[in-house]
Amino acid sequence: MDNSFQLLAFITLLAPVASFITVCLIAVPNPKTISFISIFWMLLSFVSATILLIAFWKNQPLVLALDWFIVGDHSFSADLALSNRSILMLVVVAFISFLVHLYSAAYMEGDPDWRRYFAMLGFFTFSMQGIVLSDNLLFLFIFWELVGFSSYMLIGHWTKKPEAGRAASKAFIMNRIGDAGFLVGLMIVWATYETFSITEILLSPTTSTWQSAASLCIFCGVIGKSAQFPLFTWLPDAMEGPTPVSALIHAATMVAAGVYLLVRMYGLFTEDALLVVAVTGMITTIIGAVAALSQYDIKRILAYSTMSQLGLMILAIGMGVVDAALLHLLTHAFFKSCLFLSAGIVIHALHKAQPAHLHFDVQDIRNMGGLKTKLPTTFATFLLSGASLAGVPFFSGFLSKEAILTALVTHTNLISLLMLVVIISVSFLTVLYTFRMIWLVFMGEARTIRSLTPEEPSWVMRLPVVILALCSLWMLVSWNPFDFKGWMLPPAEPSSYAVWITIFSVIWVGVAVMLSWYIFNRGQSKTNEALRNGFYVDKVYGVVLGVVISTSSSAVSFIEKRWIDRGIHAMVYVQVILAHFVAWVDRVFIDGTVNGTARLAGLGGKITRSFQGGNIQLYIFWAVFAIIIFIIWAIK
Amino acid sequence: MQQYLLSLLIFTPLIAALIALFIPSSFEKFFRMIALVCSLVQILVLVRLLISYEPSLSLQFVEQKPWISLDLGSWGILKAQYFVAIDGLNIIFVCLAVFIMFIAGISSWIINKNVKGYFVLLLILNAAIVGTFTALDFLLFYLFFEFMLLPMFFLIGMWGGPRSEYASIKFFLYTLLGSILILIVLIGLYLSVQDPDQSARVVHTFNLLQMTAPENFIRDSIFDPANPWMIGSLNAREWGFLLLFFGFAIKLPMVPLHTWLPDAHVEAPTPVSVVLAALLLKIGGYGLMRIAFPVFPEAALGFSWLIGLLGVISILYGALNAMASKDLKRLIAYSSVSHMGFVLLGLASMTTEGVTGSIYQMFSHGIISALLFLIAGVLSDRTHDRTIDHYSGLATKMPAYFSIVLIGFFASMGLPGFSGFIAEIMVFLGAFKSNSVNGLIHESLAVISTLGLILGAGYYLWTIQRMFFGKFHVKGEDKMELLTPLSAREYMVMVPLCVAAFLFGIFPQLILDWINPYTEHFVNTILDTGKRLTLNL
Amino acid sequence: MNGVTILFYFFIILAGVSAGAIVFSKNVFKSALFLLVSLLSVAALYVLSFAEFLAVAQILIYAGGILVIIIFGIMLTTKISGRPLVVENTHILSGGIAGISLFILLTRFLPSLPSGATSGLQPEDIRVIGLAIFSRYPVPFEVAGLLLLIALVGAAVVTSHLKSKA
Amino acid sequence: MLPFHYLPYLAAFLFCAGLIIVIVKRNAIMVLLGIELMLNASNLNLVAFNQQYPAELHGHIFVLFVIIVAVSEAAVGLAIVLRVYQYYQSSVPDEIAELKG
Amino acid sequence: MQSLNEQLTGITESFAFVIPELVLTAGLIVVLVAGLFNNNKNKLFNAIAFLTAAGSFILLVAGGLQTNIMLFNGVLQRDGFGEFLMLLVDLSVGLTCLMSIRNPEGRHLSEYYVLILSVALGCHLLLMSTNFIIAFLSLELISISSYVLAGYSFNKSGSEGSLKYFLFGSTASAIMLYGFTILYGLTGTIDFTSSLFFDRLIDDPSPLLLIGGLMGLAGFLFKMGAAPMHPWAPDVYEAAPVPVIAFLSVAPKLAAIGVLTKLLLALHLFGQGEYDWQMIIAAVAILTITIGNFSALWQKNPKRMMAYSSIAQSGFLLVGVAAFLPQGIHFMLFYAAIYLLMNFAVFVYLSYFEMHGVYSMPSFAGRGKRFIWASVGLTVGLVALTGLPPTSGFTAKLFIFSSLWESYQETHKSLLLWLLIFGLLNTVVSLFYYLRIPYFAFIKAGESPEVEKKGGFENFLGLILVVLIVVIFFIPGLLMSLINRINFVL
Repeated sequence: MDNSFQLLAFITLLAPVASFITVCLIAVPNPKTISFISIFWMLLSFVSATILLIAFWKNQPLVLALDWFIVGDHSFSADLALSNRSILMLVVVAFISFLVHLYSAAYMEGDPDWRRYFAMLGFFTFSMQGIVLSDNLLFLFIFWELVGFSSYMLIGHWTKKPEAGRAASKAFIMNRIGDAGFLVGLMIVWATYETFSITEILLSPTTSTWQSAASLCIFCGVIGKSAQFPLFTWLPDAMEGPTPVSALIHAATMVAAGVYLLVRMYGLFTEDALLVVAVTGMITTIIGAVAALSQYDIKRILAYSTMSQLGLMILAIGMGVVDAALLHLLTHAFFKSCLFLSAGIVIHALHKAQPAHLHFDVQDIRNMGGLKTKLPTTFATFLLSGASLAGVPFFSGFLSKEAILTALVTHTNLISLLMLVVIISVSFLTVLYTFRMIWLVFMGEARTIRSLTPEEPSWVMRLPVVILALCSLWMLVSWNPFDFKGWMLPPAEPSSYAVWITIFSVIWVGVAVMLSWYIFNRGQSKTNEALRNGFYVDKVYGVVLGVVISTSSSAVSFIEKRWIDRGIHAMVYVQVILAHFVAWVDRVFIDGTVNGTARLAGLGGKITRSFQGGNIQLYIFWAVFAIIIFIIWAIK
Repeated sequence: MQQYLLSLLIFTPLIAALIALFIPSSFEKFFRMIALVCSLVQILVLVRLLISYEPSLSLQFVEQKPWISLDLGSWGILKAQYFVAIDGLNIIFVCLAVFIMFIAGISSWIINKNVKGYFVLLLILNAAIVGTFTALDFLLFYLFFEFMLLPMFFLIGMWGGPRSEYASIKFFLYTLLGSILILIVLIGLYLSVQDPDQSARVVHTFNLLQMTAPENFIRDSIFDPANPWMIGSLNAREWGFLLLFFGFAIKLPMVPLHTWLPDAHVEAPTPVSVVLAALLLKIGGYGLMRIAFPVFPEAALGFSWLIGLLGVISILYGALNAMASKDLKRLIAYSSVSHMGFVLLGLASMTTEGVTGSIYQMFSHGIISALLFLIAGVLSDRTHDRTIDHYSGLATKMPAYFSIVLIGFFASMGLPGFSGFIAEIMVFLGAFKSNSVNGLIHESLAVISTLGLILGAGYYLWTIQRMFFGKFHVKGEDKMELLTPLSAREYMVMVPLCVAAFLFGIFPQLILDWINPYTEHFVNTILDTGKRLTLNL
Repeated sequence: MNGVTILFYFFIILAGVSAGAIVFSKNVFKSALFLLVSLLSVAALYVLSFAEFLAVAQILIYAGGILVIIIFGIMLTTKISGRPLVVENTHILSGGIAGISLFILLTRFLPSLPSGATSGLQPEDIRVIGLAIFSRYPVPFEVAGLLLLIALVGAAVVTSHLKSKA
Repeated sequence: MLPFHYLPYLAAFLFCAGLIIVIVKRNAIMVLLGIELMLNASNLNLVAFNQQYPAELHGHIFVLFVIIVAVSEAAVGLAIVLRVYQYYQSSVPDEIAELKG
Repeated sequence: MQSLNEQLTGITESFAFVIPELVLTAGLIVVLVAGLFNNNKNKLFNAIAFLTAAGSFILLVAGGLQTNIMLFNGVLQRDGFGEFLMLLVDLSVGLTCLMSIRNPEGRHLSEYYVLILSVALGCHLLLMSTNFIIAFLSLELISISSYVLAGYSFNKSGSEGSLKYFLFGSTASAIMLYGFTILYGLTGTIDFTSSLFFDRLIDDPSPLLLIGGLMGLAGFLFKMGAAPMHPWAPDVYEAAPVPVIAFLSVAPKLAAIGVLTKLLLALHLFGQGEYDWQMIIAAVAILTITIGNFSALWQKNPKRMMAYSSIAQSGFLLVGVAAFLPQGIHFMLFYAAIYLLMNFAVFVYLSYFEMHGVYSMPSFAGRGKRFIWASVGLTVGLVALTGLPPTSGFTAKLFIFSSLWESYQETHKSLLLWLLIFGLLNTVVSLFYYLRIPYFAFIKAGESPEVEKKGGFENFLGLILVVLIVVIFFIPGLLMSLINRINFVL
């Protein structure tokens, strides 16, 4: 039995590598063939992952021991951990990756660097699956970094765009900053436990201060990878990459890796560390939600939304709600990638329809509008997944959020109350920006693009989106649309709050939907004068919300742009200045000392030489003088 | 046959150089061929050697022939030997040397000025490098060590760039200064050490293995571990260690003794840069491990804080300087400074992980820096312009080159999957662990040095961003056409390096198998002997 | 203090004064004459020190030989008609420092010489000197001869080319 | 008994005077004079010291050889001075200084 | 006191032991007389001089360097130490003759060889002297011949160099003589190896010993070209013909260091004296090495540079003496032998380059490729002077500093450690100027005028020397075993 698990795990893990290698090495000029090959490998990976899941489900966790290398008497292993969680994640990654490959085959058509794209996509999938499977922190760290690398390559895929390069570098460096922390965590773990095996680490009882330090350091890695405060600014910028990449990496998988790591290492985290985690998640989720409201770029809205949702998950983990967070991670993976891919279709369609003379930003939602009729399938998928994001009942997002809320309500301390309030308000904001987006993109009148006739793309692109949209429904989690305890979560003790929370959630979402309807409908359609005047409360809400939200969001965005980004820029500047200064010191002092010494030696030479003016009598004088000095020195 | 393999390895290039010397200088092709043939012969010999190499503590392929045996009257007998052997430390350096010289030989085909002289010097350099790595007699080591200087001086000076004169002299002076420091200790050591095998008369020996045993020191000699002299506030053994340390650190190079390196690299022709970065720098680290640490273990332990500190300073300082560099080769040179800082940090920790990391780092840096200099060479050979800001958008023009650059740069910044990662992570683990295991260096050193990783990513990515992203453009209009795709020869030299960097990143055990017994023994010996000697004082 | 002692002091002072006069004299010719006086005074001191043979040699070779050569040289190198026989001083400070400090140093420590224990030296027996030269010191004697020969050859070489060039 | 112990002082004086002449005078011939004076001082020393060691006449014999050397030196020296004079029309060492670093 | 008869017997018996010197004298006279008949046969005179030197050399070798005997009633002393240096002197005479085979401007008349042979003879005598008189006389013999030889280019600068050499040399010998007289006054003997000398100085330590000793050493330091008596060297070297400076930079230097060693050991009084001569000589060595190396830095004329180099090398020779150990003296002899080879190698090549119109450092530019063998040979010579492997210059430096180290171990004098460090660091400085010629020759671009290549003989001679330099590095036993046979009693 173990052997077959092992085989399946290897097939799942290595099929993407095979994709990477074949795409890299086999010189096929035809892009179609390349995409076909890589899609095939992904399918294989997905299928074997699914078989593994079915076969393994509810088995005891299993560690596949693999020795990697030995230093001294320490062995560094490359163990793989098979558990429900990891295999579930594996399936999700393989599945979304497969769909994204499929989607990309159409989306990236005509791109000159076709091969590099698919190669890196395969490589990314491999790395991500590595993170999911590995049972060794060092091994995990390796995939962790590799994921960052492939993210770099994919963000910077369009090398002709300088911004792409900048965004890619930014993403990688910010990840590196987090990873440096992670690395320190690794050092601490090594020095404390002398092993990297996660299973062993979690089993060993240590409560030293090192444990807090180690967990916080590992959390640094999470902050970088999952775009948490304060290292989140790379994520919106990373939208410079191709949209399928954003869907795969910056929505579904890579950024979720941080959350997954937290879940994985949860046992290591001490109370204090968890508090830090929760507060970080809280800050991030607020910033993300507010910022998403003020964006015009469709992908950036989604990026901030992702950030916010990730913050939510991390907050939940910080509060000890691990399973619910993981559930939200899964549902989020589906609906957010669906949103991205749908947005990609919109962009793609607009880009194709865009006439050569008329150049506008195809990602700006102010330029869109009224696409409902032109792109009906996309509208439907967007609506479905958007609803899931907003937490509308009958969608997966509703259930997973409810799971978090339910778990939080059972806690009764002050902090969890605060967190509860935060989550509730954030989910309100989520509804707001989701509907704002849907409204501006699909509803109303076509604005800039009135004359354009964007068309739905081929089924190759639509199929994955539709599949993902279907996955945003409640069935993914459980058969009962109001009970999150489906097949994934272990049955918990029944909570008396659960029903109330469900009801509250439904009402709350409903209020939010209605409010947003008002705001954005009124804001964009100026025809209905009476209606606007009729609702003074509306007006007040509008003003209050308008002022509060727009000010605060612009303030946050300002802060982000001005302070955090600027701060990092400033850090970069300081660093560059420091570097120049050091270079100057190097040139002038250290080098200068050497040159100076040479010069001094030369000077010494000149002095000794000046005794040699060619005048023999002076020579004699110096000689005699030296003898006299010698005599005096020796006599003393 | 087997017992002459090492000599064959050392003397093949010398014989080749001798043959080349007698060929008229108009046969330019011939010199390339003879260098190639020589490298191939060396590779064959090396393969033969590796087949019979067994990873263990014992010396293998030992050749021990009397060389100098001078009767010094009342002082006894001075004995130097032709003593070469392979053990767990130098096996990988010998492999590296043969491999890199092969690469350098092929990439030297671009040299078209005074080809004969160039290849003769390169072959001599080859012999000297292999000799340095295999010699176990201090005098022999020193001979080969110094023997490298002059060929290198001329290679930089005669075939280098516009400021090559300055650079070559600077190189020579710095390294000679280092070797003088070593020479002082060499004199003191051989006078203090006697061969234990001969008891009839005092036999002063240069045998490095015998120098490492404290009981071989003559009683009350200056370096006598039982009773070393005080000179100023330090004892003679500490002085001896410091002299050796700084002597080798110049070669390494270590901040603040590194300034020869950027100049030498910037001015040297590409293959020479490759040899310089990949092999000559390693001799510094090799010397520390072969001589400075084992001979003066207690001083080494006593100064480990200094070594670690200087290592960290080198890491950060080199990285910051790399960031400020406008010249691609200078950037790579400073990155070398940064990377070699890890060697010091790992050594200072004196843990199995740290020392393994140091050795691995040297090996890995040998491969990666060679690749990086070849990368820089591709541009400078085409346009003679290495200023980073003068290029943009190269990725679209030279996609294959871009891929290799990515491999090189990411390998150098320690991306997992490449050999540099294994090395650096081992150094980090060792350095951090050190305080709790043997209390040599503080954890903060390891933590601070992780900044080096961030900075490393910073300067490499910034460079990629400036040179490869955006619209294709090269300053100087006529230079746009010069950027032709990579030639087959360039592939031939760079791809093996990429593969090697990758291979040893994925399968570190390939190398660790060889060095594991050695490092473990090394660490234990240094710690044990060092502590014992410290207690004696 | 008898007459001989007075003579002794007189010659000491004469030798010293004339040597000092050379230092301060600006005329080459006069300097040469002062040197002659000094050398003769020293010769007289030799006589008083029971070294008659040396005194004779001093007068003959130094005063006679060397000084003649020098005066000859002065005449050859200084155009008597054109330029006066004046000699300038240079590096006075350096010369003064070197000379005076050396003198102070010497006189400071000269008293530590083993002094005046015996003075059994008798009026010189030339035979003793002759015997010593040919029994004890034949080698220096031969070398001195060779030295003179070489000096001759050397001077000839130097001046012979002089003629051909000049 | 004559105060022979004053002779070394005279010798020292002569020597230093000779040295000053050698350094100070701007004429090669004067320098020669100075050297002769220095040699003479040594001679005087030898004679004076020989008073202390009357058993053997080392000092006196030494003086003889010194005189011979002085003669040879003077001969060769003057020859050289004459040669220089031919080239430089000068016997001033200051002016004969073309050779310098 | 021996009887007259005994003395005369001693003299007649002594002649059997000075045959090399007699051969030299005879050769000298034959050349001189031959020159009287026809003074234009350079080759003939050269051959005679060469054979004379060779004869003396062979006789010395045949003697086996084993003698240790007092000759001529204690006036001369012949020992292995001196004989080894004599060998080197004879070797340098032979090499100088080989370098002088070419006879530009018909310079090399019989007198030239007479003077060279007289220098050699003077060196021999100096190395045998135990006695102030003979030391002074033989030193003067060397000096007077050297003054004339220094002017042998017979031009303006030659005469200037000659004059400077003469003025400085005469002053130096006057100072030395004065020092000797003081030593005589202190001891009552002119034999500095005698027990009387030792006893008197032990009994009656006086500061005058220091003054007299230093002034006495000054003359030898002058001959060695060591500080502070070095300033004549550059001017003389610049002006004189190359074979002459090659000769003058070796033979008198080695003779002087030989006798200096003996005198120093006598003054040192086996370490029982009041004054520490080891410190003094170490200070002199530091000064010499430093002045030599630093002054050489900016020289443009290769001959002038070599002058400073030879000053610095004197300093290194003195290091061997400063160790005050039997082994140090042995190593000093080793160094002396290597120094001879290195110096002659460099000068042979310099004369080769002068033949092709290269007189200054910058004019070496671009010559490296045209005169590849000569340039490489010159480079090896210069590298050997620097003291880098794989040349025996390194071995020599290693040995000489080893002895210093050992001496430091025995005496704990920190000045010796400073000398060690300073001396070795000076090697780095010396590299600056030693590498200038190869630097110009190989690295500096410059056009090399098409000149007819000549001087194959010089090239060959240089090659032999260079090969020797390298071979001795690998097999130092060749030379060291010879030196080890010398039984030198301190």
